[in-house]
Amino acid sequence: MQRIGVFVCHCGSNIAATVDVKKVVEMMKKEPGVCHAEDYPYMCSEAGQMKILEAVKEHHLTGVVVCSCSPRMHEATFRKAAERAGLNPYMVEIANIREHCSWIHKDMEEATEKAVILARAAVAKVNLNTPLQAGESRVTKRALVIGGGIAGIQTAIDIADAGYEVDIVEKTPSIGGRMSQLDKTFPTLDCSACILTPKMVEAAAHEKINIYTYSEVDKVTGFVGDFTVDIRKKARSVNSDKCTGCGVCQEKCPSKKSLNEFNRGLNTRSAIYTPFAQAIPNVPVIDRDACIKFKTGKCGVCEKVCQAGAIDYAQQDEIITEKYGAIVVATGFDTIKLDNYDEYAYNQSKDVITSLELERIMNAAGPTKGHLERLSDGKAPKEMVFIQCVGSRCSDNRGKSYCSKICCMYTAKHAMLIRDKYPDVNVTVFYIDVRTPGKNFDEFYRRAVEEYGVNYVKGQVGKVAPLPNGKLLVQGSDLLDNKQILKEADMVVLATAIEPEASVRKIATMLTASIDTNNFLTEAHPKLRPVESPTAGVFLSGVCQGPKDIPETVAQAGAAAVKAIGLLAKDKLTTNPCTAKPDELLCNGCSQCANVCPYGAITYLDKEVNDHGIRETRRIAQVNSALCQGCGACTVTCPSGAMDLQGFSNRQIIAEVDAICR
Amino acid sequence: MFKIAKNNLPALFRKIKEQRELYLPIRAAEQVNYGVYTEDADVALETLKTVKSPKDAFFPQSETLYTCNKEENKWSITPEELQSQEFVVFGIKGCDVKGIEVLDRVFLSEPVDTFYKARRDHGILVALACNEPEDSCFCKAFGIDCTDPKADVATWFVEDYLYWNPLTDKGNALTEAVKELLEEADDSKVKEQQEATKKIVEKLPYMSISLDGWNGDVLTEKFESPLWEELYKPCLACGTCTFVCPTCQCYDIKDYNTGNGVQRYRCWDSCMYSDFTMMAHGNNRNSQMQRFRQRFMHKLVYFPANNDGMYSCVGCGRCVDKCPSALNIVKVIKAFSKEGGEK
Amino acid sequence: MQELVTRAKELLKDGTVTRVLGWKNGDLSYNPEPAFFETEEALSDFVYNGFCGANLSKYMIEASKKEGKTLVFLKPCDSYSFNQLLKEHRVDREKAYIIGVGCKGKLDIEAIKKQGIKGIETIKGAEMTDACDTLEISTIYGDKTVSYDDVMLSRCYSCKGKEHVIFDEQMLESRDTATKGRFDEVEAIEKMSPEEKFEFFRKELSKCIRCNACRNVCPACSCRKCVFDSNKFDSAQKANVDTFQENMFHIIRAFHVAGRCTDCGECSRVCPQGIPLHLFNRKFIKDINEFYGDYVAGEDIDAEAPLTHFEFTDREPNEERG
Amino acid sequence: MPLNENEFRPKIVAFCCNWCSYAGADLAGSSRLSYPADVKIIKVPCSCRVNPMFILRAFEKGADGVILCGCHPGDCHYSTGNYYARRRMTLLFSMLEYLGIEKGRTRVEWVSAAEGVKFSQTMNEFVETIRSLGKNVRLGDLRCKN
Repeated sequence: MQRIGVFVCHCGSNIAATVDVKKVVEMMKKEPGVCHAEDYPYMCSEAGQMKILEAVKEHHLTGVVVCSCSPRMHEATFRKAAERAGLNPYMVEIANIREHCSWIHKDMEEATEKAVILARAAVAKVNLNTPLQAGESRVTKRALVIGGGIAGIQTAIDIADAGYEVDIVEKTPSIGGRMSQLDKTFPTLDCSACILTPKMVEAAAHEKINIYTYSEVDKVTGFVGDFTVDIRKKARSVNSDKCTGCGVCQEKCPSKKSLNEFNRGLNTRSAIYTPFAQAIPNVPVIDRDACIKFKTGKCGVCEKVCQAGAIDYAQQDEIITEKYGAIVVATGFDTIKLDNYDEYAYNQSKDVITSLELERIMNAAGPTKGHLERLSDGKAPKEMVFIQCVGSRCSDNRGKSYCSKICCMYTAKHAMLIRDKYPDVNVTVFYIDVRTPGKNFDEFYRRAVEEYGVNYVKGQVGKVAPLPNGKLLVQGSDLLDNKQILKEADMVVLATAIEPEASVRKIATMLTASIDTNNFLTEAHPKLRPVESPTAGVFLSGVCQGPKDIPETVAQAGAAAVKAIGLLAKDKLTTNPCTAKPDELLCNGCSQCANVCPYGAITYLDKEVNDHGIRETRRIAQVNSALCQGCGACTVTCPSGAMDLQGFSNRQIIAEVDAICR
Repeated sequence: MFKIAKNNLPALFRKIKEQRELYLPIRAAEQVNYGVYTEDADVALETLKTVKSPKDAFFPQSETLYTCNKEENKWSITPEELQSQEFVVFGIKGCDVKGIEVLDRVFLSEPVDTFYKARRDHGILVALACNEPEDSCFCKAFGIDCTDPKADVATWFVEDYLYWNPLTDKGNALTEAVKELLEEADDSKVKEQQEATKKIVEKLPYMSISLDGWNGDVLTEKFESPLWEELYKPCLACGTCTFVCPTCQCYDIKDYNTGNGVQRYRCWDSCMYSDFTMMAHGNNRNSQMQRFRQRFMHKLVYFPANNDGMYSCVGCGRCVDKCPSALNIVKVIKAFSKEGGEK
Repeated sequence: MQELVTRAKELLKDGTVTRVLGWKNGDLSYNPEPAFFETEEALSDFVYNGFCGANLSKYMIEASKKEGKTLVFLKPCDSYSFNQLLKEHRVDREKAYIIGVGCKGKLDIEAIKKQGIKGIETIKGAEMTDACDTLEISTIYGDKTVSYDDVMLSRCYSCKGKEHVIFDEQMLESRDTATKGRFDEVEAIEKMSPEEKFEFFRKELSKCIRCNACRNVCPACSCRKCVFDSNKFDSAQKANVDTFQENMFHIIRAFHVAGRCTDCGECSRVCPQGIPLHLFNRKFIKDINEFYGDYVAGEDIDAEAPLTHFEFTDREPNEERG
Repeated sequence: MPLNENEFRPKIVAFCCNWCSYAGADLAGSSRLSYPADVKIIKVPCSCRVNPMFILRAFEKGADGVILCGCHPGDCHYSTGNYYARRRMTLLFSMLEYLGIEKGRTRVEWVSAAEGVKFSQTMNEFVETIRSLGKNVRLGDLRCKN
């Protein structure tokens, strides 16, 4: 039996004007377990807290109920006060008789009656409270960043600058990501490579940063502060230590017909390749599917021409196992497949391209060396049509329901750059809305319209049809003038929706990080914890969390880094003691709890038990209290009641129910 | 001896009910159990075996003993009132009458169970002889004559009449109360039927079972028999056999939290349950084999050893009918008979 | 049936299995019991006929703890239970050698007796070699015949199929016994007014004697210790003074097995008071099918169980049934 | 509202999740948005903590209505808790309806921390529904012994 003290706060007149606090005190004295009750004008004041301290000493209290404002206000205050008095802080419960009572009821009798019942429920709960100890777990002072685009690079640099080791895992042969494929960036029209390359070099040169390119995360175990990750370094077939990056192998490679991924498949590359000139590391990889040596066993040209002797056909995938305290996901995006959008003739005509393809065409290192020309016949276009929201803001199931956010701005950029460089080209943009919320964004868009004479048409394009003359017939509507538009265009550019990189799903599963229906990673809280995953120790950087442009990505990358640094700076983590706890003798080992745990906190162990004299090995649930956040989903799934939640146990909640219904 | 026409029975029931609560077999949701007689009750007196035995009338499945209540910091304890009104249990078969005799041995010996005694003192048993015993019946093995039940009143259904024969003072008092509905009768028809029924009894499949080998000092021999290890295996550890049994008398005492105190009640318990006689240190029978053995050893060895050789099985056959795994006391008896040589 | 014995003896002899789990002849013509056989001689008592209704899958929990393999005979519907237990890690596939046996519909002795048949001496026509259309019953009150299809367990009339979902080998032919939709009874209740529903269930539940047979026979109710036996919820196991406890028991029991119940029908078979307990489980199965898509517990051990899974677009609890 | 001896005062238990609905109730309080005192709130970490046994227990002990409030689907603090709660309650409520229990006695509402108004309105409506249904006799009475 507990010895409970009940403290009823007046909150000035906030409570006392509506609730007869004296009566609550008198009624509480009759409750089982209560051996002291008093009221005070301001329990949260130092003097009020002293009341608790004194009463604990005088009456040898083991539990405390404070009838006051919401626990969201002062639960922590009173727990600390109890701790000062030598009690376990979790022996305190709050009866919320202000927000849930005095402030919403006018009649004193009624409010007093309710206050008594709320206090009674709190007393009933405290009677079953047990002291809880916050646990501790260690923190490995090393971070893993998954993805080597601008988000991953920036996060890694920020974490490394704070003095922590960081590993970047990038699945392609070079870091740089999507940003390295861009030509110019809005709204300043900086050259993308010019601002990205220094960042890449900085990351590569940073003594605290270790980059694994052409590598993937294979397996993740552990939990916040103590993850263990297997990284698969795919066989490059080139010894990175020996390679000088001279590029001769690529020149001499006889297999040159592989689609160039970096140029979005608009041209081809050799079987041994670096994706782009500024690649980091500047070490090629052999595409074993394309390599003649690997396909037929004959060839070996690259090995012969390599002065450094770096070619290593026998190289195997290598698994590196490393421990991390924090993991940042920065897996980025890709454009959606356009198979569902036959009306735009993307698959029929080479002159219908995505905006990202246009970036490559506009880029000096691209398939056309930066000349704007039709891919079908190499002719310079005169009439260009941009179609917005291809697959974005889609109400049917063909595309994405969300706004891809960046398209309005990059289309304005493209239109402006084309009009600037090729003033004879007419540019028409079909749009649903033009969305330019961002610093200098609307000004930028207006310049495109006003200074560069880009023709913006509010309306959607119903069909793009290749014509026998090689042109494209664009059929659209102008909603403002309410008329149909038929336009012959030389090129059509589709502002294709972006979606999270396909590999993110597998990564999210490994991390037990939740993912939404669009494969974007979910935030711990959409407003207040936007760069954290609900899974402790996992942070989100860049487009893997939601569509965003470069400055937003960089900002979020920094924010994610700060969150990771905040974690790594700690030597030990204090864990929430209100976690799930299985009764090992009742556990069936059925795995249902593990199936609903959003944090992967439940694992199973074959364990020897002594169940009242019956000794046997059983499959038993184990809760990792460092991972468990205390939601309680497992407790309801457990049919035998083996799984219970400390601080909100079945019997505690039932005691509250009973007290209220009494 | 008296008799009353079958079609006049509702009048008899109404008449009894005027002064005394009446319990008799009632069909509800397709099952027949003893229940309180009401005008619209579907009385099923012809039923040979109710699902539950009539022991509820004296030893209810659950009954409150007393209630503790805390008010204004003061505790009050209110004992439950004892039975003080007379009541009638109508239609009880020979085996079940014997079952109540078994319960009497337990509850009326020192220390006397006051709740049980009050009910026994106020209860009048009107027994009904069997005339179409069934395949699961084996009362004869326990020396019970199902054609001649010994209760406060014995009755027989013969043709269109219920024959009525008071045997005790209580029976006479009840007869007196309903006399206006009864007519005098001679017992020749009853005797005729008794003979016929006895012939049927001889043909029942369980007629051959014998309790030889269960009497005398057999405790150690039976307790240590390896047969139990085989016999118990299909047992699901449910309480069906216990709860339909007319003689099982184990109960548990529990407290129900009323919010302001507790209601202390007792309820039937089953030795088949894993928490039967659970104590702080655990359970003294922690395997189902031990619990299974306990049930039958109690019925056939321990109880008779303490009660002048009276077995605490009456051969009603309810466990034979109801066990989900088709286990029952007959299979146990037969298994041991086989062991000691084919009987 | 003899081929089952022959096969079992072979498997015992060649050491594939160390014991056999099947059914053993009873002492009446209709009460065979589940049994373990450890020797070839013991198999002389083996039986498999129309009265072998018991689902043996739950016994495999204990058998999985023993040394060596157990040969178990599973009827089509029992194989779902075994699979579900496998999904929940309660049985060990490596410890089981499963012979999927055919089923011609299982008989309900209560239904036979309800036809006014008593004093049964012998019953003919319930063997697997029989056509299973007519039972010839000799009783001490004379000989009777009864149509096999009139006296089956209620579950057999809405049999969910004669396919085994897990087995090592299959033996004996099955017979299609389904004549009713699985959810006909549930639908009939759903159509009742609230008052009628309430009356129906009150009458049925009032019979409950809390013997726990339904729970203890249920392969889904395989908890080491039931919540109603522990103090975790302050819920008394035994008959309580407060009469609501019994309702709670049946509702919660059905809830705990929702998405796990394979509808084997054992609960209704064993209830001494004939409470149609499957109506609770089937209601949940029907709701799950309607709300979250068809799901058959035990069919696929890798399938996402409906209550440990969700869709963003799931219906709201307050929504009226459309 | 003054207490009136004859008036039916239902007992209503409201389970509120800590992160959204309990905060929503706090906001209703600080905004002085009244609702009947019949409603008593029990704080749970998440709607997925609410076991059907708690709800039946409340009815067993004489509650006339039980309402469960949680974060809006998609906004769960634990990301998925309310989705599980939604399925569980959907099935439980459907079962209670199947048993002939008035559907109105149980309810689930998603109330965010910002929805003080919705919290108050929800409680007002729910109490009104329960008052019109009257005292809960059926649930306590489903098993009636002789």
